[in-house]
Amino acid sequence: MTIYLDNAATTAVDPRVLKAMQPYFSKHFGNASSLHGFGQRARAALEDAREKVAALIDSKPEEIIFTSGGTESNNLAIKGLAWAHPNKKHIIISAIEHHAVMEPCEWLRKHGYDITVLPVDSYGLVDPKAVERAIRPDTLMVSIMHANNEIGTIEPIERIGAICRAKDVFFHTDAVQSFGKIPIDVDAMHIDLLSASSHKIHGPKGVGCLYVRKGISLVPLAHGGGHERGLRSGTENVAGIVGFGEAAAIAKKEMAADAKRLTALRDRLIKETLKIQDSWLNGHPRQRLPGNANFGFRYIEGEALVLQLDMHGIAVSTGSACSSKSLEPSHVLLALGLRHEEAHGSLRVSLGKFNTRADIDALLKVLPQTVERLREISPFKRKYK
Amino acid sequence: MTIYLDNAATTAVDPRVLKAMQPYFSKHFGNASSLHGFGQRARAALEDAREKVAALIDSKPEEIIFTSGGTESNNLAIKGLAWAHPNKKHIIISAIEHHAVMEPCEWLRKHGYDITVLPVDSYGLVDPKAVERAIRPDTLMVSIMHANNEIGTIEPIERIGAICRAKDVFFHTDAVQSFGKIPIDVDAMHIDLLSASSHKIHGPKGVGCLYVRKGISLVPLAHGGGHERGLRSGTENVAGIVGFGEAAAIAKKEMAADAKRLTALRDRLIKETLKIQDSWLNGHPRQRLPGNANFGFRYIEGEALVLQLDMHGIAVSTGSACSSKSLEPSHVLLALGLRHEEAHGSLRVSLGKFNTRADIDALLKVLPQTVERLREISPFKRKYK
Amino acid sequence: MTHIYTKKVLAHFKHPHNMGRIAKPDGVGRVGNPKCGDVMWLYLKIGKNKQGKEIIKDVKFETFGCVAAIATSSMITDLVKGKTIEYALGVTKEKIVKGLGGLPPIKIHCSLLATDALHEAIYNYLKKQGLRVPAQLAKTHERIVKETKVAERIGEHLGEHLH
Amino acid sequence: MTHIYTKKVLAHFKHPHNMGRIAKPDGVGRVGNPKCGDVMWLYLKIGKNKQGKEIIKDVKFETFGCVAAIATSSMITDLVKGKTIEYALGVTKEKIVKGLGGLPPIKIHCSLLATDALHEAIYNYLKKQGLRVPAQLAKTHERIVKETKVAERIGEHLGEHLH
Ligand SMILES: Cc1ncc(COP(=O)(O)O)c(C=O)c1O
Ligand SMILES: Cc1ncc(COP(=O)(O)O)c(C=O)c1O
Repeated sequence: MTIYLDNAATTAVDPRVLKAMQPYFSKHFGNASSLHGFGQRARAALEDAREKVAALIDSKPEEIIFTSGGTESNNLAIKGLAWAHPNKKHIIISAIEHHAVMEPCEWLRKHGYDITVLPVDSYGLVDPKAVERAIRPDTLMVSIMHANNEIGTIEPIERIGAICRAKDVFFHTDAVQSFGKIPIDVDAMHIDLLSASSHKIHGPKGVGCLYVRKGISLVPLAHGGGHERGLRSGTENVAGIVGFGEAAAIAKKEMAADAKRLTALRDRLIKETLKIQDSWLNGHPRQRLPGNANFGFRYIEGEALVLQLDMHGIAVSTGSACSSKSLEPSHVLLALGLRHEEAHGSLRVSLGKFNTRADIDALLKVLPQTVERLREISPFKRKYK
Repeated sequence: MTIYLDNAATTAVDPRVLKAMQPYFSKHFGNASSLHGFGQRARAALEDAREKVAALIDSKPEEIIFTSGGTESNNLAIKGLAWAHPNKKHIIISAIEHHAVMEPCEWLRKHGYDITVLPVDSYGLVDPKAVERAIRPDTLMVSIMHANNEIGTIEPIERIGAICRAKDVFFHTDAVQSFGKIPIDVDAMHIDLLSASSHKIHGPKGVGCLYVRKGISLVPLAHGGGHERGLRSGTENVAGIVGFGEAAAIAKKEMAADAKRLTALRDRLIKETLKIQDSWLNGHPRQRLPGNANFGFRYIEGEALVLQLDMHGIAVSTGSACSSKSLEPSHVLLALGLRHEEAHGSLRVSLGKFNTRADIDALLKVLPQTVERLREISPFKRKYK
Repeated sequence: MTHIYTKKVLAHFKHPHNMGRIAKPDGVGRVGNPKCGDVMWLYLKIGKNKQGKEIIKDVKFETFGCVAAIATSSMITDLVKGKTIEYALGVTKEKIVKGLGGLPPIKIHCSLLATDALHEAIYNYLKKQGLRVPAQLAKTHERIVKETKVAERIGEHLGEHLH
Repeated sequence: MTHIYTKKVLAHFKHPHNMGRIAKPDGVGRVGNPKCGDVMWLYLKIGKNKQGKEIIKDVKFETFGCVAAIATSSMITDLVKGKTIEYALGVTKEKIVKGLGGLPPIKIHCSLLATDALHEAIYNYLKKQGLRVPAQLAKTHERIVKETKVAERIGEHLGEHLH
């Protein structure tokens, strides 16, 4: 059996979620815009899911816009807000945002926008005071992620949100990694727009949402039949949305207990892994997602480590240059101040609700020898011996 | 039991499709970008589905970009092409395009684009010569749908495609209704971009694709991790795409036989329905989708007809003003030259592969009395008696 | 199950109350909705109650329109049957919507069609009897006449004349 | 199953051939990939064949890099072991890629690292022996020296010096 420890990349659909989805494929398969029974049943299911998703972040259901995932939500938040408010052309983000925030901003930059990229400290924390200083009269929005997907660091978004509210600037947060994992309250945190994705919380892929605070206007990415209050046209993915709703409902119930259990597992994993020579932890030691651990190993390369572990039946990931579609190593690790070659040997272990202590033990059993083996191949091995 | 005759709105997922999807929710649930076995298995499934979808339109697999559905595909084709070729600012469409083509064009119009909307004849046919006349030196693209979603009329797109190719103008076709129903060959038809949607061919909702002829550059709607050759970022909806692929493979095998059978059912339905006094057929008598029939009934209103039939356990639809989110009746019916009040009483019956002769008979049994009953309520009834 | 229409709307639509025409009506209201092309005709039979006040003894309707148009037509007849004219003039579209347990926002205009038809029928009765037309009702009548041009055009196309 | 890597790449990665170092090498090539920071060291033991031609009697490598870097390292040692120097200089990156059954496009550069390391090792051997360096090889050496500055920086940070 293979052990899956890559829950930050995606998660297995919870059997309870799949069960909730099943009737909506071939039985209650109507188009939610249709007037007849099939359509009205689909519409009811959509609205039920909307309530469940809203409940997880303490928003009103009508403030939830269903999308195809986190990437679309981020694009809609950023471009949609930019198009709707063309008089303000300055956006503030952090250096460790996900590509799905970075790239839309880069694109806007080409179209005359000024993008301020705030640095982070060595733990990956954004300084709220730096946000405050960066806000200008022409600032449209601040987009700072809630928790980082690679290093798990949780940003002080309630403070950042308060600053944005005081300065009358829109605040968007990419909560794809935190949604359903740690508590979110859009009012208490002064969030105007929030992105979430179903497949990170044991829901199906291809569904996500954007929370849009009442009264905020956006220009849609997808124009058409006027679905989702005109902000996201296209026949709604009913089964997918039902699954997302169910996953959100389960998360609401089980989040606290899961977080507690996973934090303990994570801390054990960190403690044991750091016994390996020339290893370190990336990200904040405590202010991090319950399921996230990210290690650096000197003298070895991340992709090779991932594949070695895969050969041992353990699925993990890396922010290594060589694993991705570009040749650059993780911009997140570089932003922490790691050197190119330090960023090279990173290993992300991300736990999900289906992981057990046995999974951690299995990883801990093979990790030291795997690191060792790769160091054997490396020309730099003599240094550490 | 309820009889579903609204397959142009959406279709039931074929049990064979659902079966193909099942393993990709909780078992082979990996992120297709991941290096480990879970990820690589997901990637293999994606590429397999891409081949199946490509085979249905005789394209190369790498020319297929998976999206969240027909609406997104249309938006990506139109806006994506416009952004990538900003020097040409004229677009030609027909008066009967779907909202998912109309609305992106309307939006571009607000941003300085000139949109020519070509009229159609009383059957809903676009005149290829009119397309030719409308092309100008600054014409970026022509977007004419393959088959209309309301009246089923099939446009002469191979001739339109040939004209566009000769005039060196991009040709996009919204094939959401025709894909998998009638043959498509992107080369023979000179198609540069083609939109399709899974849920119209007994695949799951929330998946679609855009065919993009090799060498054509587009600017993505969703920027991010660079998925789908950088044209559509976001974690791929693996289960959904697998389902779409399976639906496409089934369509390829069964299209010819289904079309023949449905055409016969449709023609019987048309013949019998037109025996009702003051009724007529909207759209072309022969050059129409196998499963589509669209009727007009004088003196009554479409939404009321749909709900009455729903109470009889029959699911159909209307292009009536009152059924939609706007108060305007169907722009398609108006474009045929129907008057406001004639467009009011339309009924669309759209057959799918799971419909039988018994379904048609059931409709034919209740339709005359339902029409009669609504005419009873109408103040105009005395005229026709 | 959440339906775009409430159970009450669907019940009225399925079995409309007071549907049809009155042979020799004391008042007729014929209105068309300029927004969506719906048409409603409303017939009144007027009588007196024990206090000698004019009441709506009978009321019937004919409607060409959507589910909401038919349901609001049925609803208004329920609300005014047996009631005094004074009371009937006080029935608002809000009251109809409430009676139906709500309407989708885009359908609210249908309930205006129903009150308009009723007001027109009462106006028609008062005029025919040579009775005093309240100022408010006269104003409503003027607005409707203007708007009804659209409905008239529809009536012509359908082969009937509204007035 | 379609993997980003071919079966052959994965096999070489799993069990690299000729991994390690040679105690007293006749030639050493030390190169770094400026694009992604991979580093490869290649050791040669030179001998003579029956015809008296110089051959690569033994070859070993050490690599700091991704799966493709390790697999191409292993592959090139297979391709040149026992072969003449002349032959070895003719081994192209295309040949390595082909030998591995293909590489993902973005990983093609890894195969250049392998040929570079081999060329450097041969250059190092020829220089040490005072033998004639072919013009093409001299040019390759110059390019590598320039590029290797990056790798050197990496080596320093990792606590080793490349040269
Ligand atoms: C922080 C963050 N933002 C955005 C995304 C994109 O979400 P999706 O994969 O649903 O498009 C991800 C995951 O990939 C993420 O981790
Ligand atoms: C012709 C046509 N184009 C586009 C669409 C939109 O497709 P989707 O519902 O997948 O967004 C539809 C169906 O709704 C359609 O019939």
